[in-house]
Amino acid sequence: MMDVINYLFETFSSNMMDIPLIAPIVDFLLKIPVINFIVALILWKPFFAVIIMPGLVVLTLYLLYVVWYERKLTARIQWRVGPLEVARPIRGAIQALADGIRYFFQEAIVHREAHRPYFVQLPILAFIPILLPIMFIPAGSAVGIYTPYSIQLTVTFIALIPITIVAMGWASNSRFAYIGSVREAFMYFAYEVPFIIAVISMIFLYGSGDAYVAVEKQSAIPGALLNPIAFIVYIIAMLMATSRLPFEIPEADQEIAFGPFVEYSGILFGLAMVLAYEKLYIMTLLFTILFLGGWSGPYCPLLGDLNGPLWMFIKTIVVISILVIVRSIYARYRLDQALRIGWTSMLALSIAALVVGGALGVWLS
Amino acid sequence: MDEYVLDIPVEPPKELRSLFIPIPPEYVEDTYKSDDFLILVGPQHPGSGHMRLIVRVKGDIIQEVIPDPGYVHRSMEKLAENRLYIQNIPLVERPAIMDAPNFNLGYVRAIEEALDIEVPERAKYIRTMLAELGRVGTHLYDAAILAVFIGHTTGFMYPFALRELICEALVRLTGARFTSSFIIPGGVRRDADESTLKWIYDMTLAMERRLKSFERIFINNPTVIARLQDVGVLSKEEAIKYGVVGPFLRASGVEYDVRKVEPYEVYDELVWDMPVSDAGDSYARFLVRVNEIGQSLSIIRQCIKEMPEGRVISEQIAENGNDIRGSFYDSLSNIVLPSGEYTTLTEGARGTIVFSIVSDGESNVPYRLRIVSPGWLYLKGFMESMKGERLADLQAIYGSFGYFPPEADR
Amino acid sequence: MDEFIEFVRGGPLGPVKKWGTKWSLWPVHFVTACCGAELAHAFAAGYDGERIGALNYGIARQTNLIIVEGAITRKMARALKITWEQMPDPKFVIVMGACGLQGGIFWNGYHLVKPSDVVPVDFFVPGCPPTPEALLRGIRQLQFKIETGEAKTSATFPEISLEAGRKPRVLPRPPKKISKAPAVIVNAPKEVDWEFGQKLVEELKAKIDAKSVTITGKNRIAIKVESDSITKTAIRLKEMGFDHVKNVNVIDVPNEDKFIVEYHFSSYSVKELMPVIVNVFADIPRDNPKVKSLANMFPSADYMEREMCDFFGVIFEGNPWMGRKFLLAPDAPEFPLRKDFKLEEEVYVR
Amino acid sequence: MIRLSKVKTDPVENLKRHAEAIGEAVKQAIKPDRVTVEYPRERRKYPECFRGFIVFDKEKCISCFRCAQICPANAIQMEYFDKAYPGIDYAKCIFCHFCVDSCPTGALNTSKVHDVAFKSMDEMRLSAKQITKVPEIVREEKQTVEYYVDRNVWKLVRKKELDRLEVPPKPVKVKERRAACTEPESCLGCRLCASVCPQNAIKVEKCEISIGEEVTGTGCVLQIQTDLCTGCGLCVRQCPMQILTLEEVGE
Repeated sequence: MMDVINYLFETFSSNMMDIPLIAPIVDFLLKIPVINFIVALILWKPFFAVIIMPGLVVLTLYLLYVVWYERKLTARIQWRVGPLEVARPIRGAIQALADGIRYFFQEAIVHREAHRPYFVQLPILAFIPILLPIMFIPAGSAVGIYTPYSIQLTVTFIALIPITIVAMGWASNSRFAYIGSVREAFMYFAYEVPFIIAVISMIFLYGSGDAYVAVEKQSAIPGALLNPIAFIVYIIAMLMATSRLPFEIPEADQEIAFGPFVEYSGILFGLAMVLAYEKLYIMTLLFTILFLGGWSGPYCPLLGDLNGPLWMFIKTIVVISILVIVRSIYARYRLDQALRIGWTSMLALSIAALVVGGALGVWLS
Repeated sequence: MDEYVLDIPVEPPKELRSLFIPIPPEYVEDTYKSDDFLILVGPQHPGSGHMRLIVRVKGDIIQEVIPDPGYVHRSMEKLAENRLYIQNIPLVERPAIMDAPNFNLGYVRAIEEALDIEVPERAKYIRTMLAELGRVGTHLYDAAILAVFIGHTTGFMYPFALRELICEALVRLTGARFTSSFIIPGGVRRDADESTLKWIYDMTLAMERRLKSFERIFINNPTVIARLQDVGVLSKEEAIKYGVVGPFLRASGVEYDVRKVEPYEVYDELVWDMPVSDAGDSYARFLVRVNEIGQSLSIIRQCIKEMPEGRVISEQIAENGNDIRGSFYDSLSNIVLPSGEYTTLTEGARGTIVFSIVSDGESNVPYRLRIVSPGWLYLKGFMESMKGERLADLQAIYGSFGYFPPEADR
Repeated sequence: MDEFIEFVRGGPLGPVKKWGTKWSLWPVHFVTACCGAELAHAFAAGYDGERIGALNYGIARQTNLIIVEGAITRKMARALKITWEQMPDPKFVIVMGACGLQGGIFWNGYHLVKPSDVVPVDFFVPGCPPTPEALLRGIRQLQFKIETGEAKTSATFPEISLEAGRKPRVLPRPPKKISKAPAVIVNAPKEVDWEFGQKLVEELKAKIDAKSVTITGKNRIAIKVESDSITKTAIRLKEMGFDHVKNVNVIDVPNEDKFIVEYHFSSYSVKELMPVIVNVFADIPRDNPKVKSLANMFPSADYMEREMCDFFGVIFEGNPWMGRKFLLAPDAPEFPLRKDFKLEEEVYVR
Repeated sequence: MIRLSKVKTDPVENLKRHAEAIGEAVKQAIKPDRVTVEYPRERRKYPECFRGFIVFDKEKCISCFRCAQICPANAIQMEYFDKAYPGIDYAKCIFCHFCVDSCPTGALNTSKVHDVAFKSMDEMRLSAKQITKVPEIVREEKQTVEYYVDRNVWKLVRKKELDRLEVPPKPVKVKERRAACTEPESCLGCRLCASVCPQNAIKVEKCEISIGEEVTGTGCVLQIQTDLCTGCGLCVRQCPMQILTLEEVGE
C-alpha cells in the first residue's frame, strides 16, 4: 500500500508545475505527510491541466464570469444597467451565482412523457464530450495527455456535443423539443463541414496536428494573419456551433421555447443551459491555439510553468468577451438561411482557406 | 422521386382532443394521417402573447394556421351596454392601452357626431397631438415586439426606452402613463400648459436623434432584412379581399388612411404624407410604420407650433373653459344620444377602428356599442399570409403585424 | 424524500437557498392582458428589472415567478393553472393590475375569473395598468418575503376615528336611466350636405331591391333589405366597388322580438367610395335567427360572423364554424350579448 | 405620399449595414446612453397632475355621491358615518380620476403615491377613514430622477433630495349652488328628496291646494333650508318628477 502511494507521489512530484511565486509554500507543504500527496497531485501537470487550468475550476469561474459579463455588456449596449443590486459594490458580479444556487435548489421536474433515465442522465453525460477535449488541449507545459494529434482529437470530441443535445430533445418527448432537436441536427450539418475544413487548412499550414508545433510556428506571425479566411470561417462556425445569435436557431426561445431544453427544469436545466457556454470555451481554447499563438506571451519568471495556462486563459477570455457582443447586435437567422450560409459562402470560404493554408504550409516547410 | 405514404393507423395525441382546442377531431385525424404535424403556439409561449395559434406544418412549411382567439376577451361590448356613456371612455381605451388616445378619440367622436357638438380649435389640436403620441408609442411597441420575436433584444430595448418618453409626455399632459381617458365629449379634460408643450416639442427632436441608433442597429440590420423581406407577402388584391387595415394595408400598396380619406380633427390642416409600399412583405409592413413614426413626430411638432389659444372644452358641455374639474359629473353623466346609429372611423396606430353606437334615444347608456378593432379586422389577412411560409417565419410575421390580442379580442 | 426537502428548507443550506431565490426571481413569459405593456417597461431599458435579479425568461419550467398581467379570462384561467403546475418549486405569483384583482373596470364581465381563485397569490399590485415602479415594488416586497418569511404590505394607511353611522332607508337613485321599451332605429335619417351621397343613393335604389335607402350622416348610408336578399345586395355592392366588410353587427331587440343583422361595406379600390360606409341591415326573427353567410364572398366578414354567432346565437348559414365557440371559452355563458343576459349591477353604498 | 420600395440586399450594401450595426454597438459599449431609473434606490419625479392614490378631505365632503356614481369600475362605494363618505377599493380602482374631476368641492385630491404592493385583497378595500392622509409607503430611495430633454439629448437628471408625495389641493372653480324647486305645484309629496338629503335640509309639509277659493285637495310644499343646503344635488337626481334644480348662489 505504502509502495503504491510512494510510487504515485514520486510520479506526481517528478512532473509538477514549477511556479516560483508559490515555491516556498509548496516546498513547505511537501514536507507534511498526507498533505504533500494532495499538493503533489494538484500540481501534477496532467491533473492541473484537466482539473485546475484550463480545466474544471477555471471553467466554473469562467462560466460565472461570462454569464454575468454577457448580461452586463448586453445591458450596457441596450441603455440599461444589467444585474446590479445583488452585490452593488462589485457591480452585481455574483448574479450568475445566485441564479445557479436558485436552479440548484429548485425542484427538478421529470414529466410523465419523458424517457426518464435518459432525460435525467443526458445533461450530466453531456459533460463527457466537454471534458474530454480539455484532456488533450495543452496549455504550455500543462497538458493532460500529450499526443501529436491533439487538434484532430479535440475537433472530434467537439463534434460529439450536438449528439447529446439531440438526445436530450428526444428524451424530452415534446413537440418543441422535437423541433429543436431537428434544428440542432440541421445546424450541425451547416457548420461542421466548413469548421473542419478550416481546422484542416490550419493543420496543413502548420504541417501537423500537434498543438506545440502550431504554437511554435506562430511565434512570429499569429495564425489569424497567416490565414485570415480560415479565421473568419472559424469564428462564424463557432457562433453557429455554440448557438449564439445570429445563429441561435436550435434554442430560439421565441420560436420554439428553448427547443431541446424546453422540458428541463431546476439543476438539470442549469446544466443543459451552460452546455453552450462550455462548448464556446472549448472551441475558443482551440481557436487560441490555432489562430492567436496559444499560450505564447511575455514570460514572467515568477510564474514559471503557470505562464502558459495563464496566457491561454487570458486570450480565451478576451476572445469570448469580444465575441459575446454579437448577441446584442444581431437578430436570429432562419434555419434555411443558416444552412444556405453554411453550404455556400462558408463552404466556399473554407475551401479558399484550405488552398491558402495548403500553399502557405508548403511554402513554410 | 415518388412520395410514399405509409398507411399506419395514427392515434392523435390525447391533448388535442380537449374541449379547449376549438378544432374538430376529424381535422386532427386528417392532419396526422396526411403526415402533417400540429403545433400549438401559445397561450403560454415566449413568442406569442395571449392567444393560441394552431399551426399545421408539413416539414417546416406552414400549411394552415387556425386562430384560437378570445384569451383576452373581456366582454367589453356587453359591459358598455351597462354603463353610462361617459363611463365607457376608460372601457373603450382598454383594448389597446398603448393606443388609448385613438380609441378614446373614436368613441368620443361618435358621441359628438350624434350630439352635433362643435369642438374648440385648441382642443382639436391637443387631441390630434395625443392621438399621434399614441400612434408613435404603439409603433414603437410593435417594433419592439417584432425585434424580440426575431431574437433581437437590443431592438426590443431601444423602442421601449423611447416609449418612456411618450409615457412621460402623456403623464405631463394627462396624468397617466398609458390610459389617459383624457378626451371627453366636447374637448379634453384639461388644458396643456406652455412648458409641457415645449417639453413635448423637444422630446420629439430628442427622440428622432435616438431613433437613428435604432435605425443603425435594428432597422438596417442585414439579419433583420434577411428575416423579414419576402416573408408573409400579401398582394394588393389579397389585402383588399381579407379587409386588412391600417399600415398593413398601405404596405400592400393601397392608399387608404382614414386621416386622408375622411379627415377628422385637424389632420386636413397639417402637412404630412402617407407612406405606402408595394412590396407587401413583413419588412414593408415594418418600414411603413417606421416612416409613420417620422410623420407623426412631425405632426406633433406642427400641432404645438400652430396651436391656437382658447377654450379646450365646448360651451355646450361645460362652462369652465380650461378645466372640467368639479363639473365633470354634472356636465357629462347624463348624456343621452338621439335615436339612431352612429358610426365613426378612426385611424388608430394599427389601423381603422370602427365604433358604432346604437342609441334608443331615451337611455343614458348605449343600446349597443360595437367596437371593431384593427386587430380583429386584419386577423384574417394575418392568418392567410402565413400559409406557405416556414415555421420560424410565424414569429416574424406575427411581429410584423404587431398583432395585439387584447385589442382584437376586446 | 420529505426529510430531504425539510433539510434543504431549514437546514444549514437554508439561508443560501433563500439568498439565491431572493436574487433570482425570474418571471415566466406569460402575457395575459394589456398590463404586459407595463411589465415590458419594467424589464426594458427604462427601469430594467434585471438590476434586482429578475429576468423575464422563457417558459414555466425554467422560472419561478408568475406575474399575472391583468385580466384572466375563463379561457386563460386554464393556461394559468397549467403554467402554475408546470413550474418547479419554490414558485411565487404576483398579480398586477386591477383586472386581475377584483376585475377592475371589467368587474362584472361575464368572461373574467379572479386569478386568486385559480392560484395562490403572494402579492397584489393595484393600478390600471400599474406603473413599472409599482411592479418592481411588488418584486421587492416578494424579496423581503423570501428573506423574512413574512409578507408585508408596502404601505400603511393612517386611520382617523369616525363613528359608524346608519344606512338611511332611502338610498340615492343610481344614475343610469334605461328605457323600458327602447325604439331602436338603425337608419335614422339625417340632413347632411353631401352631393355625392344623393347620387349614390339614387344609384343604389336603382340597383338594389331595398326596402329603404337612407343617408344617416356624412358618408353613411343605411340600406334596409329583407333577410334573404342580403347576399343579393352584397353581390350588387361588390359590383359597384365595395370590396370588403368593415363590420358585422347584430342588435338584439327583444321587445320587438327581432335581431337586426348589419353588414358595413366599404371600399379600398375605388377612391370616391373609400370614406363611404354602406350599412346593409335586415330584421330576422328572434326565435329562429338564421341568415346567409357572406364569408365566402367577403372573407373579411368571416371571423366577425363567428363572433356574432358566439355572442347572439345567430346562425350564419354557410360559415363552417357555426356552432363551435370561437371567441368565448367553452364554459362561458350562452349568448351573453342578448339583452336577457343580465350583468351584476353596481352598488354605490357599502 | 412616400413610396417605399424593396431594400437592396447585395453583398456590398450588406457589409456596410453590418459595419453600421457593429459600429453602433461598439459605440454604445464604450460610451453608453443609459436611461435606466434605478427604482428602489431612486424615484422618478412625476408632475403634480399625476394620477395616483386618492386623498380624501373629510371636511370638504358634502356626501353628494358623485364620485361613487361616476366611477366606471364601481370602486368607490359610500360608507355611512356622520355623513356618507367614499371608501375606495383599490382592487378595482383604475386611476381614471373621474371621481376627482367630478368632486364639486375638491374633497378628493390626487397624490403621487402609486407604487404599493398589497399582500391581500382585503387590505385594498379602504374605508373613508384610511384615505384621509397620504399613505406611508416603503421608500428606499436616496434621490429623485427627472427626464431632461432638449433638442439633442435625452438624459436623466438626478437630485439628492426626496420628492414630496402629497399634492397641494387645487381650488375648484365651481360656483356654489343650492337646491331649488322649479315647479312646486307638480310635487307628488313622495318625500324621497327629504329622506335622501344628507343634511336634512328639506322639509315636506302638507298643505291644501286650492284653485281660486275652492279647496281641491291636499298637496305638499318643499321647504329647503338654504343655510343647511350644501348643493350636493342628491335631491335633484332623486326627484321622480324632476322639478328640482341646482341654482347658483350670489355673486
